[in-house]
Amino acid sequence: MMTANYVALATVIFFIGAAGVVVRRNPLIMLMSIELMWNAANLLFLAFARAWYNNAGHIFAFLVITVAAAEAAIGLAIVVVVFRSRTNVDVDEVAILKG
Amino acid sequence: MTAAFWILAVLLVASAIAVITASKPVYSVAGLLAHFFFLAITFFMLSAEFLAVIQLIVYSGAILMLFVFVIALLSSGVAPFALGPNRLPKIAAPAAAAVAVLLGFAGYAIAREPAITPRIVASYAGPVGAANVFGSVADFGRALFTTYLLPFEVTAFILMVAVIGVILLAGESTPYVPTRKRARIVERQVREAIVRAGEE
Amino acid sequence: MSITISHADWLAVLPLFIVGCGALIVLLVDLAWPKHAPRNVSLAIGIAVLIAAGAFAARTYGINHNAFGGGFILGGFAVIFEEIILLSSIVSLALFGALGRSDRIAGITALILWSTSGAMLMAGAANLMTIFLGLELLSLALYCLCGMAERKTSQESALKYLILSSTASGFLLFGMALLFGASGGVTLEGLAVPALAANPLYWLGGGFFLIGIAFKLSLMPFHMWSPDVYEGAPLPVTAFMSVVTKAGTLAVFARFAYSLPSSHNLLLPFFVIAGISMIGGNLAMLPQTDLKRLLAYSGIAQAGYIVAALAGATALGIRYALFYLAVYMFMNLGAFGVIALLSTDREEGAQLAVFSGLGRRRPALAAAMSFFLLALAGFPPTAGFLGKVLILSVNVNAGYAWLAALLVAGTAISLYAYFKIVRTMYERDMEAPPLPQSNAPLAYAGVLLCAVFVLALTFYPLTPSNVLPLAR
Amino acid sequence: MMLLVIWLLPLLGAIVNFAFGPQLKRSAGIIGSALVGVSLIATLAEWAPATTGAGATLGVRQHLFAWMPGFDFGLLLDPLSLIWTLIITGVGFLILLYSIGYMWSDEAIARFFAYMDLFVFAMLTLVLSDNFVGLLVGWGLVGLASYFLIGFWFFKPTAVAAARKAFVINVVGDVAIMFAIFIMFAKIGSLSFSAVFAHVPMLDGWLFWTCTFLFIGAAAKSAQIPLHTWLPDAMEGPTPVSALIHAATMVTAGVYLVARCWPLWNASHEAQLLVGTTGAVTALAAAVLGIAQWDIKRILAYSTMSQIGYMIMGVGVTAYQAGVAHFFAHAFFKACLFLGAGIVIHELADEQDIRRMGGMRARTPVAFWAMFAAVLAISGVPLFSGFFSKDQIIYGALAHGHPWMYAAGIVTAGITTFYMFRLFFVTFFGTYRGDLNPADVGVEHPEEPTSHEPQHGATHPPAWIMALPVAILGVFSVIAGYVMIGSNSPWSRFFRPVFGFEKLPPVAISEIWTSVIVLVCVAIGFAVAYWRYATPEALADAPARLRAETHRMPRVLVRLYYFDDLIDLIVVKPAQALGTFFGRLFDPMVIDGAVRGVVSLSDAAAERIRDWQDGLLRVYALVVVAGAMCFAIYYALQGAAR
Amino acid sequence: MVLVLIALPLLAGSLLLLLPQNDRRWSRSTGCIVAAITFVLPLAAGGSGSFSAHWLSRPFAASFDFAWNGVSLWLVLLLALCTFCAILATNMVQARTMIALLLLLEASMMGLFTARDVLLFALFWDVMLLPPFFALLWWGPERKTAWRFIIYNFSGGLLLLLATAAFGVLSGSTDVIGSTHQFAGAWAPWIFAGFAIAFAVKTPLWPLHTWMPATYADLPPPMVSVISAVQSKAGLYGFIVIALPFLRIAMIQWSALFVALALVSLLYGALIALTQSDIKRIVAYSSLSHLGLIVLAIFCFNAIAVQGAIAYIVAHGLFSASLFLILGYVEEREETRSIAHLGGLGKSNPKLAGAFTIAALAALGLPGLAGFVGEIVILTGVFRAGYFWPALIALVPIVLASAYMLRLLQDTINGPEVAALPKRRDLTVLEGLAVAPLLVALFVLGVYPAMIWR
Repeated sequence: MMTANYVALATVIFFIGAAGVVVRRNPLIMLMSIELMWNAANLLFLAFARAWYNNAGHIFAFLVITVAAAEAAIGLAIVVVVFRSRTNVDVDEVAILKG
Repeated sequence: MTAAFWILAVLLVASAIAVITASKPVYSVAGLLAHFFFLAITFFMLSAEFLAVIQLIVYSGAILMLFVFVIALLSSGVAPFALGPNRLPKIAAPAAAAVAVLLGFAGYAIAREPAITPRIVASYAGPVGAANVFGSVADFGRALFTTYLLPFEVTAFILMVAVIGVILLAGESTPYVPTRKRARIVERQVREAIVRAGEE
Repeated sequence: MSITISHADWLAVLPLFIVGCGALIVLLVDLAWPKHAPRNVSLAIGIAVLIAAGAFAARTYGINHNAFGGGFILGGFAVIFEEIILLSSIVSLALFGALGRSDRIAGITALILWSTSGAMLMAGAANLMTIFLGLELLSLALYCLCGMAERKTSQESALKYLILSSTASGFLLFGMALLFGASGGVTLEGLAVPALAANPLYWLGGGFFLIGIAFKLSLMPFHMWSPDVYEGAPLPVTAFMSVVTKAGTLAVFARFAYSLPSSHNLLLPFFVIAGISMIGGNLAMLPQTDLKRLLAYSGIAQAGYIVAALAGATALGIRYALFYLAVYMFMNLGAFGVIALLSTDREEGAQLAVFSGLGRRRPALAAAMSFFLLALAGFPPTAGFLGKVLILSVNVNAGYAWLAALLVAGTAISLYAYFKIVRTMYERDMEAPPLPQSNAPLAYAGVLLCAVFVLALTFYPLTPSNVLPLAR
Repeated sequence: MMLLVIWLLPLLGAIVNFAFGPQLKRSAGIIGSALVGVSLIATLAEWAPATTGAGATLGVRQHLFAWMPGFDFGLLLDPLSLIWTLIITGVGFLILLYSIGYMWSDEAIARFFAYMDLFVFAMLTLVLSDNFVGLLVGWGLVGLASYFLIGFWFFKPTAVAAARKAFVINVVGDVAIMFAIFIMFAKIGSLSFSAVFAHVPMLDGWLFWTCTFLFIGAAAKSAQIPLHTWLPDAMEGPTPVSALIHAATMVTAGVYLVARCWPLWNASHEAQLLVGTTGAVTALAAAVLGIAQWDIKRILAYSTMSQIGYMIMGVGVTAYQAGVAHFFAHAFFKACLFLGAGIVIHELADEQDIRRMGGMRARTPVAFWAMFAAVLAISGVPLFSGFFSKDQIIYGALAHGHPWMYAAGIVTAGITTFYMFRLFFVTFFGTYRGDLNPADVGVEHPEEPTSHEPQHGATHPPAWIMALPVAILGVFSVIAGYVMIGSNSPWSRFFRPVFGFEKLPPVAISEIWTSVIVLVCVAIGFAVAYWRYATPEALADAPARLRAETHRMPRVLVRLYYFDDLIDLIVVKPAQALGTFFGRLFDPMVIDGAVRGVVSLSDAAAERIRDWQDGLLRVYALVVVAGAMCFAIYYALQGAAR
Repeated sequence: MVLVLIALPLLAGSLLLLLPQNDRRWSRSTGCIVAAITFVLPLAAGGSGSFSAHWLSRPFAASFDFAWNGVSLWLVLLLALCTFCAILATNMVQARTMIALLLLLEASMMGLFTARDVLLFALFWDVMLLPPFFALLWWGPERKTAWRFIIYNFSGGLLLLLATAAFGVLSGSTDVIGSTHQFAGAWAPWIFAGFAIAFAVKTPLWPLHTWMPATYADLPPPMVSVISAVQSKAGLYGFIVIALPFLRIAMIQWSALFVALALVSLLYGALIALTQSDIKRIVAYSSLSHLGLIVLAIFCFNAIAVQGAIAYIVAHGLFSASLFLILGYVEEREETRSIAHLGGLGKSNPKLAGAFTIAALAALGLPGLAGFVGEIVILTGVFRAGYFWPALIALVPIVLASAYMLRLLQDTINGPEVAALPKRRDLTVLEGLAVAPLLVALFVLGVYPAMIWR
């Protein structure tokens, strides 16, 4: 019974993260929302690991955290490079490529 | 047990919403920190002690600190965040509705209590924290370095890529000169300065 | 439940690690050089490493081995994909010889080698974990590579690619988690249990997993990122990305599709969006004036064709998907090669204005470009024609006639778009600015190699025979 | 072998004249006419074998080659084709001789003789072939030759238009014969005359249609009523052309065709009725039109139409011998008339309107006497050839049960006499009106004479070269009839093996009484003509009378029964209207419109896709999430359904 | 030996591209020699020569199978002759490029007519579209015609591709031209539809013809003479060699529709030709009408009609090639194509007028020339196959043909000399030589056509 609750909780957090990416215009908030999505997935992995008593979920969660770290690093580096020379940190400003 | 879950669930959702609705990025970082903390507690409930600790140390400790530094870097002397026309087309409202619909589905799928028949893989089950028990660090370590060695090796490459990538992206374009050589260059420059001073 | 890692397992993954460590060698050599290793040295080392990995991979063609407990399945399928990925990264490095900043070349070569190893991992991955890691290794390297050119648009493309791709990876992860929950294990083999069809987690998980895959293949609704990123990124990176990401993702999708029991209605939406992207991709090509953006949309359509070949999970389907992917690689890289030869370090020759009246000023290059465009349009003397015929016949056979019809309609529209470029090249009275004479022997060799293969494959179609089984 | 000589010599003449035309100049005429002469002699040599044998072995046969089973070619000379060959080569030779003089001053003389020889060769192909396809090939080539010759002075727009009209109507005839050939080939399987005529019953239901379509071909060629409009315009060509083609030979090809296919006509009564009626109607209508004309050649053209109407009526009512007899006689006196007219026109420097002639008796005596004999012959005055053959036809019509055709024949004989003598008196009697002001003779818009440049160093042709042929033809037009006198005349014995003997049942009015009635009509015709044009006071104020007659001429006759306007209205205008509609409107609008529609549709769709790609990162994210949403909903539904 | 037929022009064509742009002497002589060889070779080799190499085995067996016999022999000879004459007649500015294109066109169509494998046929079907497309691009006055040409024909090619794939999959092998394998199943009508539409676009048949007049009018004379003479026969050749033997059942079901379409194109082409003002478009619409007759012959399933069709294919090839070359000369001399401004050419250039007359007479089906033979045998076969009314209706365009052909002929060469037109020299020896073989062939086939059906 407990696993079902965890699945519901993870789905809710996942879609809050997705909404965050879509709604917010600040790139940092977007990156944080992406972190939220990934953590929701992590939670789901651990919930199912607990249900199946299979520690593959733990390993997967650990890997997700590593990759999230790398991705956050590169993400922030790109954000810094892009917005270093701009006045306001707004993703809608970054729209040269179109058509 | 379930009461704790519900409290944590409410707290988790609240902190997540706080992250995306905060007006200033610092508040959203705080929200995220709270979120990670509650997650760590949940992980403990799910008998994943190692992961809980990693969550606290790596995620909150390292990645969040990165965010704080960048926020500091970008906000110094810069106009407030997120001003300017909100150019998202009018579709935002229906998108939100869609999210709501899906949440409903998630609930529906859950309510039907999927027939998860746990197949006991690990032969042992025991209280949280005991050695060699499911979820313990020893068990985690053994799995990581025997069954899932290939993923572990690949993470090495991933981190390497992150490091090199960041340097290339954001690093200054001055070339890296080894220390001893640099010392000799400085000496030469000093000598030349003296000789030039001498001539004048 | 621990498995023993034998010598054969490491041999299976050897090409992967050769490429990974090769990147380190490049960096070390650059470090040892006084100022910066000259462009050709880093590229030469990189290409040498790739060729060595290619040789190792070719040696293991015959052996079928399930390494790392299902983590990496060595077999005809994996080797062919590795060869395709290695070949395209070799050509991309060759294109770097023609343009790009020379001070960062070592770092760029290393990143390209790492993304190649990530793609090779995806080629052989048979469990969710290896798929995820391969995908992320490939993508992370590409995020950085996209930002390498000095132009503002390249940084913008890197930002867009990162955020959108991470969101998609989020969906992929969520899907994997649900699949893990449904099947209890991470291996694709575990998903082959027919009883799973009754489990809603399996359906939702499969759905989210396919969303991640569809995003990476830039099929229609999830394609928004590719035109901007292809245009923003430096040319060799675009060339690399257009082939390698598709190759790796297709390998993963093929294993996933061929391992599912009754996969029809789980994959149906995927083939529907493949059909839509065939038509939409070709339509979107019509008004384009920038060649990289045009090739992006053409990539969307071509991805649709290859996915169409896999419809119905037939044995022949996988062979012709592989054949068409190989032909697509040569066509695409050839076209990018020609653009590279027309561009200088400062600005890239991807604008249509550069191509107007090319037939008169650079007849050889114009002929090569027309040949590649004809191949992309599926005109007869080229392997594109044969590839399309094979896909059509497989579709008709597998009962997906509606996909075949969409393919034909898409090809008709694509003809109109590709021939616009051919027309501007052979326009009569266009006076155009004089063109720089770029003297990168590597790039010329790359273009020539592609042209020879596109013509030869028409008459000697090498469709590999022992490609199955996949998930075991 | 001799057949090949007869057949191919004119072709040789044509090729030689065509290839070496410019060098030959006037000697081209000599070569051309000599070759036709040799061909004439060869025909005479073949007289004996051509008339021996009976039924299938009648005449001389010569197999050529075969295209396909059922399409084989060969030559056949039997009494019927012998008569036609004789006229073609005989009268042809005389006319060629005459045209040496006539075309003496024209610088394209070589080309003229090349075309004339080509015509003779084509006519021989038509007449000598032993199957329908050979006949059709001859039919087409004859049309081509007449097109070349009518349009010989191609710098004259009217000649060019007339040539095109003649050729198109001719093709209508070709096409009709083609359809008949389809029927015969489908039903009988072979196209040679012997095979077709041996299996006539096999045609059963289609017999009438075969005869009808064959007759449409004949009508087009012999200028019968619905398809006759090209003949008067064909007078644009040089006069010898009109003489040879539009009087003696080509226009009678229709009569030859019906005569050759007599077994078909014998078997189908309705076909006989059709052909007979058309012949009679044409004879009558053409005669009436003849009255209304003032151009000397157009009068002769309408008289030819009328006489051929007689012949068609003759063969139509299965009086084949009578029809062929009238053809035989008509060839001579009509050629003589045309050549005489040619001399007159030549004398008056191409003036063709009889109102501006008059008093030509003194200036062209040879023409006067020869034409006098011919006019008597054509009117059917006894002792002249026309009398015998025309009476046989008229009587034949009655004998075969067509009383009203009998009446039409008699009336036409009268009218023929009137307009022939009208022409004769106005042209040759009275004083020369050429130098008067054309208006007061009734000529509104005088046609300026065609300026075909006389050759520099204008040497004159030998005087006899034009006079001799006319004289010979005049003599023949008198004596030609004697061979047909009586019921067992040499003529009927000559044709007995071809058409077989047919005992005519006794009829209300005997043959002698028919001749008497015809003579009465002829006399009436002559009297009216004499009273209007030849009395001394008529001759005195001829100009005033002619002007009055021109104004009083009824419009329907002047506009030639509005036939030309009718054809123009029914056929030419709609075709052009349809053509312009399809060409200008339908093609570019409808079909191309559809393609342009598809192309613009795809461009519009492309624009839509481009609008969505507006560069905003969050829009892309939204599309990704929305797409994922649809996927998720589908899979959730699937999952829930399980 | 067959490969020489294809490889030689291909090689020569591509080698010529190395010569300087408007070199005329060298490129023309090599072009003529190559075209002459391709003409003599099949004759010397007698009835048949063949070559075959393995190509595909998996979804369906396909191989590079070339051979020629019967119909394709005549089309190969026609192609070689027309190319020879076209190369002789090329004296425009970029002669070398045009001659190279002509040779490449010949190579591709040689491949098409000798292919014994349906997939190979489809391959060459698309390749042969390239030379005219590039010719339209370089010489065509407006780009729109190049577009319309390539879109119409290539979409047809695509349908052909789909039908070939289905053909191969269902019958196991596409290397079948010459063998007999009937298609019955549910798929037969669809496969036939694919083939039929592709062939109808190429022929062209009525609703799909709008690309043809503009293309024929805009292409330079040497190229259009080969295209109108031979490429338009690819569709008919397809019907005879692929559709008739394999898809007979489906074809019989749909024959009523195609007979109707053939009749419509017959009348439609003739009527428009009556009122066109551009001389090239008159001949273009006339060939729409003539080809409609051949389609009618094919869809009567009568042996005689098909034999007539083959004769008429060769005849039409000859006279449309000579007509377009001659119109090219007229346009070259008078710089105008509208019939209203032309006239009186016969006076100053009699040789040109003579050649024009012979070609026009052959076109309108004068007995004694090649056109008539085809027409009469076809219509006899059509009538014998039971189609009475179509045979009768098909006669009307023959009458219209004489009307518009004479209008074209007389308005250009007869009539008084138009003062505005400059007086140009008559046909040069070279131009005469370019047209002579075609006219001689018209006479020979007109007098003795049995050699086609031997």
